[in-house]
Amino acid sequence: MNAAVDAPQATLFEPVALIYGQPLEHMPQDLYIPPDALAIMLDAFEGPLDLLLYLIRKANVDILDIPMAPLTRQYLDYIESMRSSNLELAADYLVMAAMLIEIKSRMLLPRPKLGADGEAEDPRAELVRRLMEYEQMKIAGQKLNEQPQAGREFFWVETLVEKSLYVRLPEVSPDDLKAAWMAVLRQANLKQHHKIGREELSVREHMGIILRHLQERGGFVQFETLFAAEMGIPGLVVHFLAMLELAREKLIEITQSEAFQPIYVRVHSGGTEPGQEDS
Amino acid sequence: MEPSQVKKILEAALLAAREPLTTHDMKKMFDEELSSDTLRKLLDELREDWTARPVELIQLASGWRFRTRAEYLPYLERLNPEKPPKYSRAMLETLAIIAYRQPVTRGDIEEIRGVVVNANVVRTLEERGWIDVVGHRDTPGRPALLATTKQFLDDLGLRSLSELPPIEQISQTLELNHENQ
Amino acid sequence: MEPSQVKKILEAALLAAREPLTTHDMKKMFDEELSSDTLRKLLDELREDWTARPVELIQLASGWRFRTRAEYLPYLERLNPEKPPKYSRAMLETLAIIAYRQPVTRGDIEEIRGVVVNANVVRTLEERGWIDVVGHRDTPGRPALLATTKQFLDDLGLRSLSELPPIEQISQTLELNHENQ
Repeated sequence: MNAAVDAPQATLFEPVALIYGQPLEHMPQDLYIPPDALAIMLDAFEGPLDLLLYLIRKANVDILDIPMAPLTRQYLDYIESMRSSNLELAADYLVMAAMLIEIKSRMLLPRPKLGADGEAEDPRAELVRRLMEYEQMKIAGQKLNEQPQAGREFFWVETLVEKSLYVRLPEVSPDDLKAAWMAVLRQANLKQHHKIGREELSVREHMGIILRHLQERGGFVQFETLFAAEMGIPGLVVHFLAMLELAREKLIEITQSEAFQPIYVRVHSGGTEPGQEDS
Repeated sequence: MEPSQVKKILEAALLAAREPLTTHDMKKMFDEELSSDTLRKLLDELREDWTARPVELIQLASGWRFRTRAEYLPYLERLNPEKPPKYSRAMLETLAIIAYRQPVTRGDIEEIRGVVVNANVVRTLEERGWIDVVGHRDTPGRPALLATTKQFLDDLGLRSLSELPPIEQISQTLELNHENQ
Repeated sequence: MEPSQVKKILEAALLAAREPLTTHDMKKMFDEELSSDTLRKLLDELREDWTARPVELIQLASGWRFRTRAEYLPYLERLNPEKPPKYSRAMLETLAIIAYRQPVTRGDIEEIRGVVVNANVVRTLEERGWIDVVGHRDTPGRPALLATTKQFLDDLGLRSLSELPPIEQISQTLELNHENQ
């Protein structure tokens, strides 16, 4: 294959490279390169492998049977014109140039006889492997770029969560209350005065029930209405004790005009009796 | 473009939007002029379409957005649980006194705790529905008598006050502690 | 709880989630044990329910999430005037090498690309959360081994690396050719 000898002179520019007799004066169609911008052309390639691959694909030669002489010459022409334009050329390009020259010279030597594995090593094998691996990754990169991407081809759904619409209230357990009560006792040293057992607690609950009942009925009810058979005997007893306790604490009054007349229970409203103390 | 298609585009945009969308934003998506009336009608339709779903379309000051309905927030909360809030010591002690000594006045509570009862504490417990006024003590000023409610028992998982940890045992523990001291 | 109610809660959570929800996350929302089979069935039903709608439920590397369907992009794009950043060829090639050849060191990437790896390229990919260091190769200098993350797969709408576009098997041609020689 002949190189530059027959090539027509470029009309405006010196060809930057020649591939199989064709001057590479037009920059790749698929890359936007202003006419005289070598620097930009340099940017257009991702490195020596990319440039080599471009030259090979452009010349449409079999990557597995690369004609080393013209390829090396064109590659060297290319980087020479870069250097003569005083462009800063990455060292990688020069390393590649050395590698190409080495392969080319080894191609001129007689092939070694069959190796241990029964196969002669092609001096181009390593270069071909690298070119193909690189091309594979270059294509893979393009394919990845075509893959739909969040924020570019599609968007995640994200409805508004207004946390303030759900107010979480503190939780209290019976044990918290026990602990708080113990703290109160410890502080006030009230343990002597407040030995209150389970039964008395029930009585206090029923005191509340009676007061509530009275409140709902205008503070005045007939004694019998406070008791319902379904409370069961223990319930009735506790309820009765609660009523007596309320009377003792002067929170209610129990009245009967005369014997066998209805008994009334009402919220204590009379004057405070002398000597009464807060319990 | 079919109104149904316009509605789908609006739906997609509103579901994906990180910020409320203004009607101006929404109109921008279409080549054809979309009148404000039509847009409004479609948004109302969308809102209707979503009534039975767990997300609702709402109009905020800054535009329209889909929002998770409040009743689903407790479940969502479990995905990123925050530390549950806690009541102050004053709150718990006041509640304990009301629970164990009911019915009591504020004066009783102050006497037992030895400090003035903060009005906020009582109000918070009332607002939570855990205590209420069951009467008034017949002393000067007729102070309100506070007691715990059924709601309080329900929320603490108790059937009655007698299921509160018995304080007789506590007193014993306390005495033991004192003896050890 | 009724399955229909469970489904609504799942729907609410998936529509609101800031990231993909794992099945583990989803189960956490319920008091009752939700079997993996039941959950899977409900998720499939949900996906069905949304087929005619402008958003779709998809399964990703790190869980499930709703996204807008591709055909709505032309409209939604107009809401975000600033275009997403375009990746350089260096970036895409580096990403491809990490994705398809992982785990790899910078040296491996340089070997394949034939040029020095720009530190910015790796940093940008790390900042995007698409790659990270998964270990160190036991060679002098102990170079970091880079691999892609779940986030990378999520952002590409994929469940696993096996769903990446297949790469052409050029090397096989090489083998054949050698045999022919």
